[in-house]
Amino acid sequence: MKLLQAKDEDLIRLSRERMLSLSLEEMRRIKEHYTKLGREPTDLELETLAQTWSEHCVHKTFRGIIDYNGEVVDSLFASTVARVTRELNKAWCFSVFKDNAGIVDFDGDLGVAFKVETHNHPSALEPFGGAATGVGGVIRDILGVWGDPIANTDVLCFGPLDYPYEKLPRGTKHPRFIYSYVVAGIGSYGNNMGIPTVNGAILFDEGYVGNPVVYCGTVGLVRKSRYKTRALPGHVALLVGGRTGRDGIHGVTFASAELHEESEETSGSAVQIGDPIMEEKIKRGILKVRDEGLASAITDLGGGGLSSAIGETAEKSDCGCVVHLERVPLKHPRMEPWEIWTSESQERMLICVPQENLERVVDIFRDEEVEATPVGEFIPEKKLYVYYGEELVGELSLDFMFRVPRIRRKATWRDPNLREPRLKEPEDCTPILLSLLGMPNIASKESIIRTYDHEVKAITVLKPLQGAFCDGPGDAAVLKPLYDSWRGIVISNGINPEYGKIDPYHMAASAIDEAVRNNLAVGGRRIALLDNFVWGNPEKPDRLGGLVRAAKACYNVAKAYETPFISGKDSLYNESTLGQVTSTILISALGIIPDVRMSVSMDLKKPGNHVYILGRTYNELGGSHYYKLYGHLGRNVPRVRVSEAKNTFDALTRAIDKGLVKACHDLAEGGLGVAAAEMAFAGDVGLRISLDDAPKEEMRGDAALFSESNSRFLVEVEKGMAEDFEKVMEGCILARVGATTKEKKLVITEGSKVMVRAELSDLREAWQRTLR
Amino acid sequence: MLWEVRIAYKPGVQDAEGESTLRGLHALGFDKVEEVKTAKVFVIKGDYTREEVEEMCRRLLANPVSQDYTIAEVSVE
Amino acid sequence: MLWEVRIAYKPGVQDAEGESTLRGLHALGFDKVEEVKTAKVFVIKGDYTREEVEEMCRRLLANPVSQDYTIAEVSVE
Amino acid sequence: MALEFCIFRAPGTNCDAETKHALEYFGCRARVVHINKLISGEVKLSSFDGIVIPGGFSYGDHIRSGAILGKMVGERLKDQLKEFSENGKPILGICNGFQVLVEAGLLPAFRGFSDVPEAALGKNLSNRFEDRWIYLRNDNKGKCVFTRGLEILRMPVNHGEGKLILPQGEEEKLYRQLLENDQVVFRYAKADGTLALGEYPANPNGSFRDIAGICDPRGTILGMMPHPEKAFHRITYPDWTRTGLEGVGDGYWIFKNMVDYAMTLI
Ligand SMILES: Nc1ncnc2c1ncn2[C@@H]1O[C@H](COP(=O)(O)OP(=O)(O)O)[C@@H](O)[C@H]1O
Ligand SMILES: [Mg+2]
Repeated sequence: MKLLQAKDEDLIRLSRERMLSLSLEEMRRIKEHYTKLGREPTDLELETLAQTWSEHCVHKTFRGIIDYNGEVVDSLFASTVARVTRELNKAWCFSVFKDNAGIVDFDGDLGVAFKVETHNHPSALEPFGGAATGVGGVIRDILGVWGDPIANTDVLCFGPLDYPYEKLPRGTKHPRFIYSYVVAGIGSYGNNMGIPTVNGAILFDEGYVGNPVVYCGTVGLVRKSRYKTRALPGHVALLVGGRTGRDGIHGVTFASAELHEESEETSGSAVQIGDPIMEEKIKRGILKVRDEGLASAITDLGGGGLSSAIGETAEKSDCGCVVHLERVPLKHPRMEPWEIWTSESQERMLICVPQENLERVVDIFRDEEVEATPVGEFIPEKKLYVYYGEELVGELSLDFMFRVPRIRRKATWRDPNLREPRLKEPEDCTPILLSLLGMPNIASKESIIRTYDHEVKAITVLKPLQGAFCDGPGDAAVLKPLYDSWRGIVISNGINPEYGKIDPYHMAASAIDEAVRNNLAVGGRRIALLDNFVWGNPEKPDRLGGLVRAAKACYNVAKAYETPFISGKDSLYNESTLGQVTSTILISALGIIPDVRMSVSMDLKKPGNHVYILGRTYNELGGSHYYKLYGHLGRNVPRVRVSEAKNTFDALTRAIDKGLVKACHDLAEGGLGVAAAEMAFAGDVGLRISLDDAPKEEMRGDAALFSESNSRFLVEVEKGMAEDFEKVMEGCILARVGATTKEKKLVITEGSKVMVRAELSDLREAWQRTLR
Repeated sequence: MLWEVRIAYKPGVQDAEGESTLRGLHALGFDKVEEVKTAKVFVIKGDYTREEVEEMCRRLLANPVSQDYTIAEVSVE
Repeated sequence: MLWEVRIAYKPGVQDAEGESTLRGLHALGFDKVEEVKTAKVFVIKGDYTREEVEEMCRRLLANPVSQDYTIAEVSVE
Repeated sequence: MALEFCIFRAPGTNCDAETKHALEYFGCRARVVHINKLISGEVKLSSFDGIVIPGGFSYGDHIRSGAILGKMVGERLKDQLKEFSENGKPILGICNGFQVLVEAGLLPAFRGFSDVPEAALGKNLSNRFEDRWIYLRNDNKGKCVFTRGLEILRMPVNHGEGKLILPQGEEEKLYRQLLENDQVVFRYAKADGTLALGEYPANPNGSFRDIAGICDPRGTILGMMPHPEKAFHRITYPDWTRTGLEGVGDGYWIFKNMVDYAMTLI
């Protein structure tokens, strides 16, 4: 590498030609460092720095300095997401942000780990492999905290399935192609590994045509006393799992750049298919090593491969490492040392083992038919010495490597100046409700959900599909991971990219509210959150402005809800020839329930019961599906009113604990109308609702019916229990709005006007038809 | 017309099924097998040109990023 | 030596994958496709005779109840 | 003396933990043993009182579901298994385990263990993996030791290849033979016990004559696609919030029968 004499243009060219995705400042910094050392960097060193400093690995934007509309934000991460956790300071947060996954207490020595990742660019190019390795990768994050992976979630965003072929730019795959192969890839990995996929969502929007979004999450059980994270000098760096190949080189830098027409050709090496059975074997070995207490630290090989895994482990352990790349078992002969060092081949883990345990550990993996190869040894000096045979191919000071240059970026936010549409007041809302139920974002995802095994392990006690015919849309999954305890884990998510088109602040606020209320609806509490941003190029101030707004909402709402963030991720540079991705934040929620027998499903249970609405309905149709049905976006996006909401939430949990809640469903896409229909057809029980008494702002009936205001629930209460229920709910905004009926119909009235009257079977059919 | 489309992973892309087949053959004593690769074949009956079959590959059957496909016309038996 | 084993469903055995591919092609507008059949190919590298490869088929690669196999020797490229 | 069961595992087996739980629930011991340890002879089958081959994706279900493990079991453990079964000891194959038994030639085993498969479990008609709860009707007349006294059961299926296929042209003859030998055990049914008659989704995979499980002519080897270990406790039922938590799950009885029967052999 000729760097010392390079001019700025040369630095820029070098960064581009070698696909380093480094900026001029960063290249200069490297040049300066090596000028001081008085030598040129080796190609391995340069590649290592590119990986380590990539957006993907160090979240430059989130940790940088941002000028936002005149305000200076010093680390978005520290001042929003992490700040919530720091200020709430919950004793049950066992490990947050610092490791591969966040960990909270569960039961005695057991903790729960949770992580959600994105795998967007690989899924755009090779949807099956991209999605599968997305699942494989996040499972390794759980293995990387010594966790036993017990459940998966997936949230997927695609372009419209009926998108015209003619409009597709060259090199872009049709949404339908991506959809079917992504779904197949997710199912194949989870099913093969025997990890149930228990929760998720699928959304469609034009903004995902060029850049689909694939979120994969995994929940695992951790034994806190076996959570070993510090390698000591003298310990062996053991590489475990599949062989290292030329696949997945530059995955990280690829993820930190925009997609373009040639991505198909140039990023072929980033494409991988994945081998779930290999990972299953690795998992068995790791759990055994954990239980026998044989190792001192562990991490997965993800972005950056060995380079990150060894570098980060050494850095965290305050030591260095001597590495021998010629020992790494290869798939392809004749790989360059830097390729071996940065390859992102799947299904590999790094385990740090004291010498005296090495033989036993290698034996454990041999029994599982997994290769385990000592590739290095930790040393006291904080440096990496990377050898290939006799040759020193890289010598890196960890201090330099991990003193990542802080970037400074500009962010602006301008109100998009939207207007509320004026819709004609409908005579009859029944056809509208039927259409809403059939909209792809709302319609039943059963045809997909059933291709995922959600039963394996026999721990899923509240399943994604619920009710009399096991086909109603559940709000959250409940897991009972232990045979000898009723304690449960509750998994839910919240996402609504439509709101972000109006204001990312309210998108994030609403996503938190949705994730939390889905969790509460089934009986979850003590909720921890994960944030997951998918955004466009942060170097463009308008993109970044929205991101800042969303992050601010994360602080405000999560703080008020006392729901700390424990982990998260941001995936930026989601842009393609079709422009930027629809800015999207996914909030995943992890709650617990002391006794899973108290969990509540969303299906109505029997005729003759009362139905209540909790929370107030506002005239907030901005971003609603009702507007979308007519091609409008609107302006009045739903707000989160934290103190009103908190009241409702706490009271609902009390009512569930007293056994007063027979069914509960949160109000989300499609508002009261859709939620009522879903509860009724899922339970095969009729429902009659009057809007007259519902707590609400002054507004038209159709608006009240389809407004998507946050923090609301519909609740079924046993006939004789109304008084008890109302007592528990005292001080909350709620009203008894209806009753369950024998007649299998949904009837919604306002005053003397019948707004909706429909057979349950017609509602169900409308909901199921779209994606059958 | 009868078209035969054959789809295989590009060299360098992992073929897990090939690997487990190798493993299985070894376990049954065929230990001189050095490598197994798999491919999938679609035999498509229909009045289409080669270009159209190619489009089927691109739009549904294969992913050019990770897979190679070959198209052959076969005589109707 | 390089052997190519091709496994296909016996006539009369339902080819679910072929049928769903047919539906997929129809959905994309290739509605003149009349039928799709699938087969799987194993390319086996190893010093074996045709009889031995046949034995691999009988013992592992094909289930005689539902599948037929054909074996071809391919030249090493 | 506690009974001891052997649960096979191979790379990709993934229902071993819940299967072990089901057996241990009856106070039995259950050991999960890697197939390599059985093939090498490190662990011998003769010391066990019963075998379960659990669900999962052994060897990735490559080639065909259960094929690779099936051949390893069929070719490398055949003598041990023959002896095991001749002693009347029970063998249960669930889902992937059923596929393994068929590929190994241990089922249907019209005339004893066969060298080539006598049946196949083909791709589901839907060409998809399916996770759903279904109803089973026990159509066995009493030979199968796992299902005595059972009528209609509910449990999940979770598989992509579960359609039973008999050799073309001989189906009717072999079907009669299955009936004569009392080898038909479970059929897919509706909640009221009437047969699915091939109708989806009551019959989730298009299986021949709705058959979901068969036994060998002795009645001591049972293979079934649905998962009794996942319907062991009521809390895993998909609609327990409606139907309550009274009693045990239907899958319980299959393991109970297996254990009770194994008990009679010692
Ligand atoms: N891609 C998916 N994978 C797994 N489960 C899914 C997926 N999409 C939806 N689900 C499940 O289906 C149910 C209903 O989903 P959805 O209609 O998105 O509910 P909600 O409106 O509460 O977000 C939930 O239990 C959810 O976890
Ligand atoms: Mg919901």
